[in-house]
Amino acid sequence: MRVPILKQGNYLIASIQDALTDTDLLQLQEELVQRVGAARTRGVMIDVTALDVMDSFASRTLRDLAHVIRLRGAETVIVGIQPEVAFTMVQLGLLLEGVTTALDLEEGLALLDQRTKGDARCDR
Amino acid sequence: MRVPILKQGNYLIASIQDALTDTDLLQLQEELVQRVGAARTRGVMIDVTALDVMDSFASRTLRDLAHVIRLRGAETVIVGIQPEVAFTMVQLGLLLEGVTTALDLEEGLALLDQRTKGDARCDR
Amino acid sequence: MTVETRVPIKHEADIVTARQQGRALASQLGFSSVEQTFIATAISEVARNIIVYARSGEIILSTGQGNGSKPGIVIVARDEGPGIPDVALAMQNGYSTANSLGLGLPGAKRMMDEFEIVSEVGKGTTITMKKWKQ
Amino acid sequence: MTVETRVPIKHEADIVTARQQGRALASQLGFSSVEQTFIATAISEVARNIIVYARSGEIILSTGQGNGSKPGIVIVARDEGPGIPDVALAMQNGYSTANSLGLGLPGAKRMMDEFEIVSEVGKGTTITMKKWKQ
Ligand SMILES: Nc1ncnc2c1ncn2[C@@H]1O[C@H](COP(=O)(O)OP(=O)(O)O)[C@@H](O)[C@H]1O
Ligand SMILES: Nc1ncnc2c1ncn2[C@@H]1O[C@H](COP(=O)(O)OP(=O)(O)O)[C@@H](O)[C@H]1O
Repeated sequence: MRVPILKQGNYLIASIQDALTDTDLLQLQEELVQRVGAARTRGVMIDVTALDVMDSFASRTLRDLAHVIRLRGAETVIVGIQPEVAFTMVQLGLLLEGVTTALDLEEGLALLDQRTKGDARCDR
Repeated sequence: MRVPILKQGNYLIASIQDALTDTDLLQLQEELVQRVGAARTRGVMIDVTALDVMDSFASRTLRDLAHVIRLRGAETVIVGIQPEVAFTMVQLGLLLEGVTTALDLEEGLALLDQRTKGDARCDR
Repeated sequence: MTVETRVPIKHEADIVTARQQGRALASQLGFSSVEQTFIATAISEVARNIIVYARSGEIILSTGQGNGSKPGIVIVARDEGPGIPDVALAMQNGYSTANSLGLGLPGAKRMMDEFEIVSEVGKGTTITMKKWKQ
Repeated sequence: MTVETRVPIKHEADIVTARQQGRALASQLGFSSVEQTFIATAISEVARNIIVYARSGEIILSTGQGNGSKPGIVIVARDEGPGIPDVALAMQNGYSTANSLGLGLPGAKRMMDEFEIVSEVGKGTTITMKKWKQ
């Protein structure tokens, strides 16, 4: 597994360190989905600061991952999408619909704290 | 830079004062995206009250801007679309899909407060 | 009354000038504020197309009379750019050779009462748009 | 200066290599960081298509000159896979034979200034993409 996943309180934090292959991404997805169940996780944060490209495959995988995790009862926040990457994604129509985003780990944690405090759930 | 951008608490407020050229709009986009990161902004409000025309280029740029800012982890609210302008946009099929709008600055601020307080952070 | 205003379209800022002049004339002619906005927006679309596709050209604003001698506004957008090979295709919602929205021409048409494109590849494009007072 | 880099595309990891090489060349040529990202992303899309649809092929990166001798990057993605029966269809947003997003080819086109597909069923596909410095 190329992406380290830390457990911090009720949260899982995956910090992508380097460019990922498609298989790495799918593995990350699988591992996170499993661990959400095993670890009674309420929130998942994925730090993509290190990704200098988010193409259609990566966007779709992250979006699907967030949706699967929601179905498993936890929130996902994607943090650290770089400005150039965000521009490119929007040009491509890769909008991560229904996925929560935050600037960085700190903002992401604050957001997860809010959203996992009971009444803060998005349906889609 | 032709559009003044104020920082107020966690928000950036861009008040368009006058008709903008296409380049002015692209500059606004770039500046806002940069400042969202630098200023740890959670919400952006763009006041378009002064725009008497929103053609396909302006609509597209504002829509993309809101999407990019969301990927960077902040909310955007567009306020002050004039009735005639709104009417024209709908006739043209320019619907600002996935973008939050409000009547004026006051409503916009209230909306940002709600949406950045965790319980309503999903766009779609 | 014969009013004719020529707005050269060479720089981006001319798009703004053209639509402002168009709105002023429409207002003078007594068009409602929604109609003025329709007219200004249609002008904005064709003026931008001149800049993007032909680099330069002009927009000529004048008054005219429709059926039943209704007064109205006549807008001519002319350029000597590359022309449009397939006008029917260019008029389709969403068709764009520039990866933009492709809503400009069909949108401008929807804003106006009459809309005509004459275009020849290698020669240029002339768009004539008219709107009559109701 | 003539630079030509060939990146064989056989394994998934080659997708990453190709886009990293493309970004490096784009950076060397002085493209902005947004443009570098556009270029790297376009390469990623066409490289993945080689793996998914043709299993193997190659990406050739080089420099070139556009109109008015603007310097730029030229990317050729070649494979001897099954080819694309209807290129216009494949270029449509959302069209995919693999149940994926179908945004790769139209997206790559949007990232670049020039984009051309030559494909023959049973023979293979060659995509040539160019981007010039502004
Ligand atoms: N003045 C012009 N000269 C040459 N081609 C033009 C001109 N105006 C429009 N076109 C062509 O018509 C297409 C559709 O125009 P439009 O509906 O305004 O959409 P967009 O400008 O967003 O592409 C353009 O992409 C372009 O190919
Ligand atoms: N190199 C290739 N060889 C054969 N077919 C291809 C190739 N690249 C793309 N295609 C075809 O074009 C379609 C659209 O490609 P694309 O827009 O990248 O979307 P996606 O890969 O998500 O399906 C693919 O589904 C496939 O049928």
